[in-house]
Amino acid sequence: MSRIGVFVCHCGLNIAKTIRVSELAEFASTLPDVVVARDYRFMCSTPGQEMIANDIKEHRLDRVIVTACSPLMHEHTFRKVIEKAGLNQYLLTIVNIREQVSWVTSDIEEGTAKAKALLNGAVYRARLLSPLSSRVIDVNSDVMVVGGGIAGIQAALELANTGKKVYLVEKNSTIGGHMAQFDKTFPTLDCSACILTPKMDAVLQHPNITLMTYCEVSEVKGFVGNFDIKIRQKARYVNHDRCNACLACTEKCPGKGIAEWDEGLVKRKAIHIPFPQAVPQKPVIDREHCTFFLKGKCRLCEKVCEHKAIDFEQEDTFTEIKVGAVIVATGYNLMDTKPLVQYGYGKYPGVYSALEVERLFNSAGPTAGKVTMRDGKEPQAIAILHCIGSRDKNNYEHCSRVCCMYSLKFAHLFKEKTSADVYQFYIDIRAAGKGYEEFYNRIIEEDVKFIRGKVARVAESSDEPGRLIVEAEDTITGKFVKLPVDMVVLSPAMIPREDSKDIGRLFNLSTDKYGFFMERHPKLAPLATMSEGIFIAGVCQSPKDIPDTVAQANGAAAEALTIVSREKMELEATTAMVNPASCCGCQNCVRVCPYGAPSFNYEKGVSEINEALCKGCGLCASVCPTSAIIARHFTNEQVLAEIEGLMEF
Amino acid sequence: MLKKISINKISELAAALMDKGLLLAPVKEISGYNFVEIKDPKQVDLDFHNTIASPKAAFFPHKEDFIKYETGKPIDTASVVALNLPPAFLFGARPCDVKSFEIMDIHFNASGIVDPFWKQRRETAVIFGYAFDLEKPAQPEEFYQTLGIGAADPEGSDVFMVKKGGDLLLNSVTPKGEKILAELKVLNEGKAADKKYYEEYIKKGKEYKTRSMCLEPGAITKKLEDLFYNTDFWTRVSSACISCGVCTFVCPTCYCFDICDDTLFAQGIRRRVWDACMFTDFTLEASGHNPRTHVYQRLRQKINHKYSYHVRKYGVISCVGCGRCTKHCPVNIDIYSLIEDAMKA
Amino acid sequence: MSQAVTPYLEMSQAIIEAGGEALKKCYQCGTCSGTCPWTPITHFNIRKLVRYGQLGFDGIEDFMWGCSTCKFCVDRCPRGVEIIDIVTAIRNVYSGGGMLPQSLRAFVGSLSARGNPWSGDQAKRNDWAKEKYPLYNKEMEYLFWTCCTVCYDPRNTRLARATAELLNQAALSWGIPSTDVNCCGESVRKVGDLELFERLKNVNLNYFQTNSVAKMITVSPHCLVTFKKEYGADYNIAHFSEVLASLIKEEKLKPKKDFGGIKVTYHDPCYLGRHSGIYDAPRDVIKSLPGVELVEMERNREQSMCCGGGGGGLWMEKLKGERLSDLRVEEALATGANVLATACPYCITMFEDSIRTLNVDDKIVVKDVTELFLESMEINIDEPVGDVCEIV
Amino acid sequence: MTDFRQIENNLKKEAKRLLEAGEVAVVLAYGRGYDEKHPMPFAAKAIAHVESLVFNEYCNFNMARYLMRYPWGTKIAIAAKAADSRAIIQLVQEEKVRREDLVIMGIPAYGMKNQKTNEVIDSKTTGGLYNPVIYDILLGEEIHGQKIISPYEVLAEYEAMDKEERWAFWKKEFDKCIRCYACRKACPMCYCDPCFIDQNKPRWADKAPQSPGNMMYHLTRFHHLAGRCIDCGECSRACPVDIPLYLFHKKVAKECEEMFGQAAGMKLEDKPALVDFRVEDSDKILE
Amino acid sequence: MSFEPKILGIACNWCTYTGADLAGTTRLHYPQNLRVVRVMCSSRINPSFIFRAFQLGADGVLVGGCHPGDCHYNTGNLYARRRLAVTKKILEFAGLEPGRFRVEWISASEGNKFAEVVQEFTAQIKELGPQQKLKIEQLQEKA
Repeated sequence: MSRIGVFVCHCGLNIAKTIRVSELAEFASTLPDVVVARDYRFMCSTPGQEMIANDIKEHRLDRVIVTACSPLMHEHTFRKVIEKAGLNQYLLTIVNIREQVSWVTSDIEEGTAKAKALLNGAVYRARLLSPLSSRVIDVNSDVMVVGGGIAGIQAALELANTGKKVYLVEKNSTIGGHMAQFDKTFPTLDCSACILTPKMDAVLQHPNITLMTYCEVSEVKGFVGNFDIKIRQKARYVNHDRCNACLACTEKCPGKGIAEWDEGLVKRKAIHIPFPQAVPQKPVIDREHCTFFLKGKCRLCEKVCEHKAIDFEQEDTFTEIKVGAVIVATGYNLMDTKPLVQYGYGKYPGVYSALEVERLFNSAGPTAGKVTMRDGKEPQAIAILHCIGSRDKNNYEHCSRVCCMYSLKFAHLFKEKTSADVYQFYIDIRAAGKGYEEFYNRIIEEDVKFIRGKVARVAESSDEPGRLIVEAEDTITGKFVKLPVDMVVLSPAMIPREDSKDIGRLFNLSTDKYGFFMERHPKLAPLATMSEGIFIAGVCQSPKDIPDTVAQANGAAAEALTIVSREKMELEATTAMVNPASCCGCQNCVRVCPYGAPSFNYEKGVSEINEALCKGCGLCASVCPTSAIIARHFTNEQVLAEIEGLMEF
Repeated sequence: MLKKISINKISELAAALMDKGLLLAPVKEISGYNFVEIKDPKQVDLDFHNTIASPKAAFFPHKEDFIKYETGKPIDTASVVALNLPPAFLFGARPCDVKSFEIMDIHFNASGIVDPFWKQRRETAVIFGYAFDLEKPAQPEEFYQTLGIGAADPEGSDVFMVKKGGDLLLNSVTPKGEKILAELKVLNEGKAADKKYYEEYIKKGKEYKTRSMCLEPGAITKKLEDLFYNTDFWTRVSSACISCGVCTFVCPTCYCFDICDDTLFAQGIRRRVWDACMFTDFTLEASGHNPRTHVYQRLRQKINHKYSYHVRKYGVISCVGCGRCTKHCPVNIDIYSLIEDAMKA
Repeated sequence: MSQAVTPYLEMSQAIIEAGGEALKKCYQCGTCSGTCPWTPITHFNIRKLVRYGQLGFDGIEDFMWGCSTCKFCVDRCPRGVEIIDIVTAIRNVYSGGGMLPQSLRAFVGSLSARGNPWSGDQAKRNDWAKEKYPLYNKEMEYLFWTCCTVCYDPRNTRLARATAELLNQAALSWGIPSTDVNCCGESVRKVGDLELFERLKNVNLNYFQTNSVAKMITVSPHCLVTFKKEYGADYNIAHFSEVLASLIKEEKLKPKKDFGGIKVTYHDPCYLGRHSGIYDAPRDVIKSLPGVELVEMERNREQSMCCGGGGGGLWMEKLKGERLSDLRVEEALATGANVLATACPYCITMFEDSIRTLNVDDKIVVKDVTELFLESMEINIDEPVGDVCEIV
Repeated sequence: MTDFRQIENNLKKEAKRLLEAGEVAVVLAYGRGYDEKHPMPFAAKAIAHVESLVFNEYCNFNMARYLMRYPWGTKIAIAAKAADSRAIIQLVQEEKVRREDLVIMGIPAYGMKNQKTNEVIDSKTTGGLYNPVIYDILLGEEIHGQKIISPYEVLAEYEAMDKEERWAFWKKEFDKCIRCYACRKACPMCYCDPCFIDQNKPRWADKAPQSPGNMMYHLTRFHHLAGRCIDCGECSRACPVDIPLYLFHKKVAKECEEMFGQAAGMKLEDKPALVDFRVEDSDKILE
Repeated sequence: MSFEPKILGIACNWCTYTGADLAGTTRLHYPQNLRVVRVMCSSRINPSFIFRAFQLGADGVLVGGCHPGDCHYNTGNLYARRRLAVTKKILEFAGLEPGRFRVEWISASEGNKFAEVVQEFTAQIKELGPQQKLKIEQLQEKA
């Protein structure tokens, strides 16, 4: 049997005007298990609070019901009161008879009757309340940033400048990401390297940033404030401590491999740095194309290296890193357009993908900035094709946002560097950023021809061998256009990295059907994710240009700070738990929980809930067919009892 | 005394009985017959072989309320439910079912253990036994001959009925039967020829053939005791069983029940409801331990209870061979073949 | 008269109700018109047709008959618009008002009166068989569904006989439908006469039910697609090239004659390729022929160019220079092939016309894959035969 | 009509082969009962058992309900008719059994009979499919050419009833219930142990077999099977008092299919309807 | 005197309950037949609560949750939408008047919508009259 104390508040006249409070208190005392029932003018005032505390001690109460204003107002106040009086703070129920009764009716009969019913429900519920205690965990103050593109670099610098220790993990042998491949950036035509390399250098020099290039995340354990992440350091076969970047080895090396950095336009040595301003500016050996690894002899680089930095026996190493928060900024790839046979990419040498053209323009690129085709000639007519794979239900339904703008940039650079006629085949020109429309007008004035119609086919010209024919309908005139050109530039769909689903699985991030990471709330929390303590920034969330990416990186850094700036963190007490005796192993809870709190223990065949991840929403308790999951403070028995109590009078 | 009435006048007999009290008689339903409380005399239908559920519900209903109380009130305010039922007429009970009441009396009516509800129902009720139709062959599931029950044994019934062509002969067996037959004006006197036909019918009933094997209670008990630890046998015979409890609910000699409290707001009723040893939580203890979690343990318990423990304790097999458990088992487990297997194992 | 037009939305609503639901999804990007083989050679423009349908502008009548339902645009449409359904819906709405072009009136009239588009006599449907082949009954495994074109069109009756011979060679249990069946109704549905299509369909469905037909073989991809998609029952139906390919694989049928190193190119019929996804079976049959080199045209498999026969095209008059089949024959000649193989009676008819008008019948000849294989088994089915049935 | 003899021989042949090759530890199929008309679910573990395998028009048992009796990872061969194959897919979706542990012997069957009433089972009481939706081996000839009749047509009569009439109908039916729980045990999808009705904390429904308790038990069970019931009709066949449970399950299955666009147990990659959501589910389903 | 229905309201703490409080602070009057139970999310509502509520004599049940997409736990109400839709269809097919069970998405700022919905729902229930079907009269089934 429980000993319940009921305390009815007048709230001055707010409640007493339309509810007979003394009659309510009198009614309360008649209910079973109610030991003391009082009413007082201001329960939340200090004398009111003392009255409750005294009654708890005097009548050895084990449940307290306060019939007053909304729990959203004073639940915390009264919890502190009963806690000070030695009663567990969760053995309290608030009955809301002000906002939901006295203020919404003028009929005192109706008000009092409803108050009685609500009170009766509260008594039924109070009997079944059980004491709960909330756990406190400490928070690790370091942060890890995954992905060394402009987003990762920006976030790492922001966090490091606040004094936090940052681990920047990059899969490639250099940071910089796709931005480092560009020559110019729209709309200001800034040289991409000039605005990026200072930041890359700052990252290298910054005392708080540990730069981990040629590394991959292999395992993630733990939860918010206490992640421990296993990083795999891929074998570089070059000891970066000894190497002083004299790059003598790169001249001598006979090995030939496809230069990923130059999008495969040229070859590069087996031991190489991707581009001159690479950070760190130290080479790595690519196993697949190193003649020593292939045939067992050569080792020319070792002979040449004065500092004995070459080490063929190097193995992949693993390091465990503890951090409090993680920012994922893994960036994007461009879609491989070879399957779209109608555009002939990979079949006709004159067809280029956007990143290849970026490398053509780049002075550190394969053609040192000169626009020459694969056969060495300068193109006389160039067609730039928009929406290749984007805005297309059969490939990627989204618009990649940046292709219109970089196509205009290409048009400008082509006009500047060659004497070619430039055509743009588009559906809509989307120039919606600051200064973008002005840039579009400037390009029109540079006599670039715009044809409104999505290209249907690129074919070899039968009468001019070596040239290409672009077929499309100019929907403005309705004419079928056959345009002979030398070079075709495709702007492929911007899609997440191919391993984004694996990264998602590691960090418990759900991805949309293409692999972009799902933000917690599209409008109000675009950088947070469903996993507490994991944030996202940049194109890995959805296609965007550099200004938006940098803005998101700063935002993600701020959100990470909200976690790591605290030493301690209090966990919710009203979390859910599983009674293993009743669990039938249907795994409904594991499937529905947005936070991944429940996990299935295959040996025991029952689910278990990680209370650190549980937010207490109770969804798992309602999908559990055998009521094995107890949603603390809102258990099935408590809710059923409250309903029964409400329906009695 | 022997009375007679023509079959197509049965509804008049039913109407007469309904005036005297509660009439339970077989009524045609979707996939068979059942004893139902008759509301309209025309419902009664006697050309059935046997009902789906046994007539035990007449004396041992699915739910019996014992005590009414109010939560929070002192104990003496609780009241025992007084049972004052009108006399019930169980019309058309087959000989094997009537025999089952005798076995159930051991538990509910024997000296020392008396269930007042069963006792009052049994005493006020009048049982109209009804012989099987000897022309028609027995159903494949039935094996009451093995248990020594004849197709036309009048023992246990107050009035025993036999079908003679288009007529129904009603012969009184007990004083209660005499009294009721006398009161029923709608019946007309039976002739000597009817009496002779009745006696012959009873005698012929003894030789009526059903599935049978020589089953001496001691032998099967001994066999089952040896078989207790032979889990291969029990796993094999119970591999199809889905432990649903239909067999125990249709069986005339299963009497296990559960006591529970159903409450609504402050009112509460303590009541008895049927339970089944085949239910997974039948032997679930408060500690969470459950001695019989596997299907084969539960099936072994059911068979042993009827053919081994009951014999050792009361000297009679607690089964009348009506075959209902075989007929209505969703997976067609046959108790007769099981016993045969056991005898051979 | 003034150039201004006002949208007449009741018309587009009628088109949507007639099955053109996808009208709303099109954002006029021009991929379909760029892809459509007709755009470069005729004034027909599928994008403009959908646009007129969206806003209900008048003037749609003069270019709504150009589409031959080859499904190239549907496969490429970035918005996944079911363009063929829109074309069918537009034609249904307008043909209701008697807008049918002159060349199609005879074809629709013959269908509603005689149950076949070739004005052939209904009773003479099986004359091509000359009682040599059995009628289908319940015990038989396969129903060999004979499309009207192979029943009545003289050139294509040869295809029917070739198939029948091969079925016998493979000793399958099969039979041909009695004369109370009629056209599967594919072309008339695509021409927009949905009511007539329902009538034809029910006649055939009734025949299938009464004879409890389970498995079917057809030589016409048009019947194949219609039975699978529009007949509302799950028939196990296969194109004969698939059956032939598997028979060859299981070595139940073996080619004998060596063709002596001729070059054969294969044209993917739209209804066999894009509509049904069958590309390899006919090629396997050709590859199994000794002394034959299969050369591929530049536009093949999913990119194959339509012969122009679909969607009622077979019966429409096309101006010279506006015929796809001519372009396709030229493309075949460009590969240096001397045989243009295909697997659809419609394509055979169109190519025969083109070869005659381009008078290149000495350089190239069109053959069905079945005829080729029959030839390789050295079975002659060309007795001196008169005109099979009088075209009334 | 289906050739039962041919399927039985194939069943024996396949079972023997699988057991000999040691590919599976147990073959779940149908065995001889006490007479011809009453076969039994049967688990053949050794070659000797293969002899008593049988298949006739009364083998309506849904063998999928026995899959969970074997420890996780046991290799099992299972005979699966159309509805049973859907049950297997649903159980794989709910990870109660792994697809790679199963060898599914598909049985296309037409003209199966209900044991109690001897009527031919058709789409009225089941999902109306004849060919198994998924199988590794096919024991008989696929059935084609049948007119496709929607299994939900039988509901039209009950949906047309007005709500008073329908309430009276269901109250009469549920009052007959004697709480023997055969429907729960016959159902392949009801594998929860303990079931919600067996519990006292919380006490969801009265124990007494009368209207309030029965109604609560059945309504909650219908909800627990929403989007999961594969319409095999086993619950109605197992019910000793013949409550037409298949009707209510069919109605819920029909509503779920209309609202969520997926039928239970049709595709391996689907997620069960009520543990999944689509942002574009329309709010109209709540009117 | 006229029939006063007993209506059970189950409100999600973050949106509908806050909306109800807002209706109170803006002093919007509405009939007092609604008795509200507060739960953390509309997805906490187990359909068996609804069946049990009708058995305990509720004449109407009103469930309030956040608008889809605004749920504090992001996907809670999307699951709830499906589960409550199935509950509604089950009750309707069993024969309960469809008007007795209603689900409304009411956000924290829609105080007036809360008041309107309660007003409209109470009137509708009054018109439907007392709910006799699922209600447990008394524990003793009429013998």
